[in-house]
Amino acid sequence: MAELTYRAAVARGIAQEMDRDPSVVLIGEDVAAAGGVFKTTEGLLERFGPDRVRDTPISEEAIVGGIMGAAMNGLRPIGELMFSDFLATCWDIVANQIAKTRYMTGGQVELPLVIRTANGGGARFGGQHSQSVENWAMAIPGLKVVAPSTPRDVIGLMAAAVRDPDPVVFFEHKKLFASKQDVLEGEIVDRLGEAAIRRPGSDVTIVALAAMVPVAVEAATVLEATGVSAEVIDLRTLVPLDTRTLLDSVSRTGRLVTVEENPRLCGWGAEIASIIAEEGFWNLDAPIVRVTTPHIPLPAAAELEDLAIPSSERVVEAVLRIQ
Amino acid sequence: MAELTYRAAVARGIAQEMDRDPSVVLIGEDVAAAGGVFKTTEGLLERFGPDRVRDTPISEEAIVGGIMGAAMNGLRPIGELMFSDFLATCWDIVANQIAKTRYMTGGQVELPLVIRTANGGGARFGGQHSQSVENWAMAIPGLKVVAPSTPRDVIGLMAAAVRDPDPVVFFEHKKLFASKQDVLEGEIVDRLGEAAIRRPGSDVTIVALAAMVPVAVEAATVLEATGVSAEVIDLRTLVPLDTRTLLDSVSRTGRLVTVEENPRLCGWGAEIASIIAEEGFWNLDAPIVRVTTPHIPLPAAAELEDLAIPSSERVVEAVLRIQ
Amino acid sequence: MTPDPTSDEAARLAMYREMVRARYFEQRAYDLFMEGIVQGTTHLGLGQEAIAAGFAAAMRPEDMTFCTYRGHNHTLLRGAPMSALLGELAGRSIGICAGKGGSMHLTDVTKNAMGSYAIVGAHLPIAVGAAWAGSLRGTDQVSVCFFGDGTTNIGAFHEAVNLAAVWKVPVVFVCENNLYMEYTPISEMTPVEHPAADRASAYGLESIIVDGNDVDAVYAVASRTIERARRGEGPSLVEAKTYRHKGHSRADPGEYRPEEEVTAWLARDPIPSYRARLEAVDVDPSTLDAIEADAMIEVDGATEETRNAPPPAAETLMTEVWADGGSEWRN
Amino acid sequence: MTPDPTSDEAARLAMYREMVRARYFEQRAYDLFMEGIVQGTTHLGLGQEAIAAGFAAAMRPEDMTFCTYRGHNHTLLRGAPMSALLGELAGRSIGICAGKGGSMHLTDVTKNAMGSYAIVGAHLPIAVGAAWAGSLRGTDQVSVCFFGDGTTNIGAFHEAVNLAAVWKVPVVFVCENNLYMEYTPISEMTPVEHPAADRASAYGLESIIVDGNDVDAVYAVASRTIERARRGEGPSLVEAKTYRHKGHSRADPGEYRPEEEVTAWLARDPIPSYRARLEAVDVDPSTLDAIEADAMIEVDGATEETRNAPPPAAETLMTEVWADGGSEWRN
Ligand SMILES: Cc1ncc(C[n+]2csc(CCOP(=O)(O)OP(=O)(O)O)c2C)c(N)n1
Ligand SMILES: Cc1ncc(C[n+]2csc(CCOP(=O)(O)OP(=O)(O)O)c2C)c(N)n1
Ligand SMILES: [Mg+2]
Ligand SMILES: [Mg+2]
Repeated sequence: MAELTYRAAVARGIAQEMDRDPSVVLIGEDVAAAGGVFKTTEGLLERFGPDRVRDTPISEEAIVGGIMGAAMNGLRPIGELMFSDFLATCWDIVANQIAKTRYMTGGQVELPLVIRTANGGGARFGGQHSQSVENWAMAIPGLKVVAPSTPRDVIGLMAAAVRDPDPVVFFEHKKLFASKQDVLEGEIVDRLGEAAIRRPGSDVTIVALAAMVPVAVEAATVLEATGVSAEVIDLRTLVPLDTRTLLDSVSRTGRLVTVEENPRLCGWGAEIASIIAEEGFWNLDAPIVRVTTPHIPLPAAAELEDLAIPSSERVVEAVLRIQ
Repeated sequence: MAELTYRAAVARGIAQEMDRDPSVVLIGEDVAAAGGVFKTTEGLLERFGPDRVRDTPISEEAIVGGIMGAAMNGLRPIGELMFSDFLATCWDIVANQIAKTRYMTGGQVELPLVIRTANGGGARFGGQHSQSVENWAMAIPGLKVVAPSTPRDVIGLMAAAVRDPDPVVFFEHKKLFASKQDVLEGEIVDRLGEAAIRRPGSDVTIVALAAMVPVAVEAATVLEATGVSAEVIDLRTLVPLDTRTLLDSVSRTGRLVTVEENPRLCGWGAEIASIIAEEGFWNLDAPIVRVTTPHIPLPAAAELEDLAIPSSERVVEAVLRIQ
Repeated sequence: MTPDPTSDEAARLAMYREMVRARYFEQRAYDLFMEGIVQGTTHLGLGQEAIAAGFAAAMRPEDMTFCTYRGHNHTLLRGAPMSALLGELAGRSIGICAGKGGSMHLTDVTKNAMGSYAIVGAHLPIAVGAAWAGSLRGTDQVSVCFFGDGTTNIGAFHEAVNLAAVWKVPVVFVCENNLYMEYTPISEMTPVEHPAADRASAYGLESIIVDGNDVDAVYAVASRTIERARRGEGPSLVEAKTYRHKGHSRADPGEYRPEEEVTAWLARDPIPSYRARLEAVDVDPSTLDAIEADAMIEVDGATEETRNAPPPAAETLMTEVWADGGSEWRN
Repeated sequence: MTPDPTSDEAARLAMYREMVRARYFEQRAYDLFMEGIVQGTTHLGLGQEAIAAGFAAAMRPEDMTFCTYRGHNHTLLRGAPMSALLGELAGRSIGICAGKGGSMHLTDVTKNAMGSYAIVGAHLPIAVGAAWAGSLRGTDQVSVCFFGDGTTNIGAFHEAVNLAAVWKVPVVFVCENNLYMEYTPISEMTPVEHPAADRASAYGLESIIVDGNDVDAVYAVASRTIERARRGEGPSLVEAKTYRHKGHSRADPGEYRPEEEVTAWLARDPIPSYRARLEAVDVDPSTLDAIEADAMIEVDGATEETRNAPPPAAETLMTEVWADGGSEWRN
């Protein structure tokens, strides 16, 4: 048992997999000598050497194209994109090449690769370095999508992502890098597609992801005081999606509130709300409410950014609105 | 009154605006001398000259970055991306620069530009030239999104897009290029954000866009025979979204079916289903059903592509499921 | 390494055979497109066969080919079965990609034909990554990446060649300069005369230009650059001058091209000229006739197989998104 | 055009003043970041002021500046009010972008400072488009686009310079080569010695290198390339050698840089060396002292204004997504 930060868990998770499988490599900008701009890859160069841990030029298409090619030829590469906003600079390779190649070749090409990237707001970095874009990846058939909310899950889901035979986009949340948790020593391996009930409850189901999970849990604690028993579900992975856990929870609570950091339109919350509105409709006792960042770019000023990103107060208000 | 193809309507719509406003220009690959690979810009070079109608290198980032800069300095540029799939090759400029710059500069920068692109499947072009990606654009705050379903609307909405002071992504559907309609001579100008009821009905609301509109209308005709009165709404623009028409229709029908060509997850159908599940919940008499392309890349073979893209049979089946 | 065809008659005949096979195959693909059997689109390499044949001859089986939508010839000449390729163009169950890819995505990984890519530039970084993985794993593999002149103006070209040069990756970039993008001459869209060769120095690479219609010349450059890559001396960027006999794709008649230009290049057709060269060194014409006859028989056979093949089964729509063979995104 | 500073003392003093203003401003920004007043991040151009001052002096008011997150100095030197810039760094209501942009997006369109861009390479094609629009409208404007050495390896760089050359657009690309990307030396990530200058020939452009720490030299190159663009002779690509005195951003101490390298470059600080040059031509030291004192007064004033300014009003969260001033996406 050791107290571990989310940041350190990233390096531990990668190291765990590089240790066990020599075909796992890591490339990206400043990931080697510098240990990553968020210090999430610290020590990996020293431990695994420059062949397996490599700095790249500022060439995102070459980074993700490079790991795609490497995955086609016997490696299990991990590519880092410094900020998830930069997925846009290589979106063709990610969405049109990596995601579609297996299908388009009739299953000839397997792509066991992971794209890691720092996602989300709260750091006052402004509109081009703060986005939550997990919904971009979820919208693309052929990509698996992971977004852990705890240090332990970073390790377990990193292992699952690296061992998965399909391409995985792994979102590390900037706001959580400093968060801490006691984590057991030794190997940790999870399975993709399993949500976690962070807090059982009977009156309403609150679904959250990554940095919105602590927000939802905080809201649930406040709600308890007002006599509302909220169940908080941490999705952990968007693809595959654990719809069973979601449908089961709503069948017990009859109410659904989703809490997303991404902008309002076409987020994962809309997908989940739609699934429940079709398959869980007869269990619903009230409208489905989505709490999201408004449909605006993220502002830089602290006071504005804090207003934009969902807060526990907004979650509480949303839940009470449908009680 | 002249019979006009959707394809010819594109050129007429652009010409109408270039005629009236000398600051309107058009750039893209093969748009000038060749008249566009879909012949949607035929005659424009001859009519407006090489300064205003320009071929570019195969450099999508330079095309959309170029029109962004041009819009910052007094032009109202139109940029063509040959296939909407190629939005991925310049997504950073579209989603991170064009969409966010006005907000990030506190309103200093106005970007009256239009990105036109050929969208959608049905041409057996395979996974990288057949996508419906209107949901990509809808998910980005700061972009307006237009997708006409008729030749007349191509002209009216093109005019609205070009005259709009904000960036607009204009999706022209490949499957509709050959479709014909009698269109009045003279200027046609619509407003963004107004859906059209293509067929009034009382039992169910079917919401569709672009090439899915004729599919929905065909389904409604079949349903009528079975005694089900379906109202078909053509969204025409996704942003701004005409939620009033949607909520009003569902308040009358009590049932909602969306028909999307994009892959299943996080499409505009999910957004609309979620809006209704929150704001129209008490009017709903049945689950909300989304008919979409499955969450797969589009296959090339005719038989497979036809199975993938929503058909009127699938829409009928979906509607009957909730009667 | 492979015997030097320029001194080895058998190898020269082999290159002749490969060019003829590619030629007949693509001519048939065109006819079948006009007939409506081939679906969607085709981008033919008619006239560019010497580049495919020269490089294929210089490659080892384990070397990897990455090409574009205009890569029918490259995929075929790495050894992919003709009927599976034609079947793919026609969207049949026998297609090399089970009918899912179509003409722009011909792939045969068993022959290290690592894919045809339909979005300009995307496959260059992919080819770099595959080559890098080979060198890391000590496989001695080389990647050969084919693309067009217009591709030299897209960002991915720049990023890929730069990374390959910085990492000294064993990849050979081959620009097939056929003078045109789709309908626009490359000369109007590039500020330098040689879109690839004049960019080589930007990456510290040698400027290499070869007559893409002379299969012997292509072979020589191919073996030189491939062996350089194999020795660990890094990438090369080759510009092969050539011309496509037909339009850009589908039924495009290519009327945007000056007639004299077309005639001049048709006169430089790589196949008859190579036949003449072989005859000049006393190759028996009947040998060459036999090669041509065999190729036609192969094409006819593939055509029959394709005509008789059923479309893909409906169930296959939902297969092969994931490695488990399926497409499930939920439980 | 502007008087030639190298022969005009007033103009030289003006350039000195601008360098000093930029220096004091960014030093203060650093102190305020350490104090927690400046939020998020800052990327300082300390040590690179001569490039900003030399170009700003050679530009006409209507000429347009496009720069990066490391563009505080460029935006200031085009005339943006210092308090509005500092207020933006601190996320206050008085910020030039109303607090919405932050340090990476400083913009003042009234001064034709057309924006600071935070994603590497993106602003190059934008600068090209703005310059093209100017020439189409006959405004005689020139775009000057500043970026770093690491930016020469991203696709947008290649696409933008190529398009500018093909269209002969009036834009000057200025690569501020400070030897480092974030923490990685550019020399390790580029196969050529001069990441920008050695790429110029790939676009048919002259290779231009200038001492970025010598404001007179920068001014000379700036006026030559800007006037060339204004004459309609097309773009230029300038590589200015320089060095950043501090780390990449925020509190980065820059320890990845060899000490001798740092000391050597600090000894080539563009400001004291220019002061020495001016004194050598008999500029009265008290004149220079006065310039420095005035700059410090301006910075102190801006600091006070910023400290006293309120944060942006909550209502502004939802404004200025659209030209109508609002953010409504539905009716
Ligand atoms: C990024 C991108 N932009 C545009 C296209 C459309 N397109 C397909 S082929 C082509 C021309 C390519 O020219 P070149 O690179 O010379 O190859 P060639 O077709 O001549 O073999 C274009 C513009 C594309 N497929 N991808
Ligand atoms: C596309 C993209 N990739 C990565 C980054 C992260 N990043 C910000 S600055 C920087 C280094 C840029 O180096 P250079 O171009 O030399 O400019 P400098 O910071 O030295 O002025 C990087 C990698 C980014 N902002 N955009
Ligand atoms: Mg070509
Ligand atoms: Mg630098």
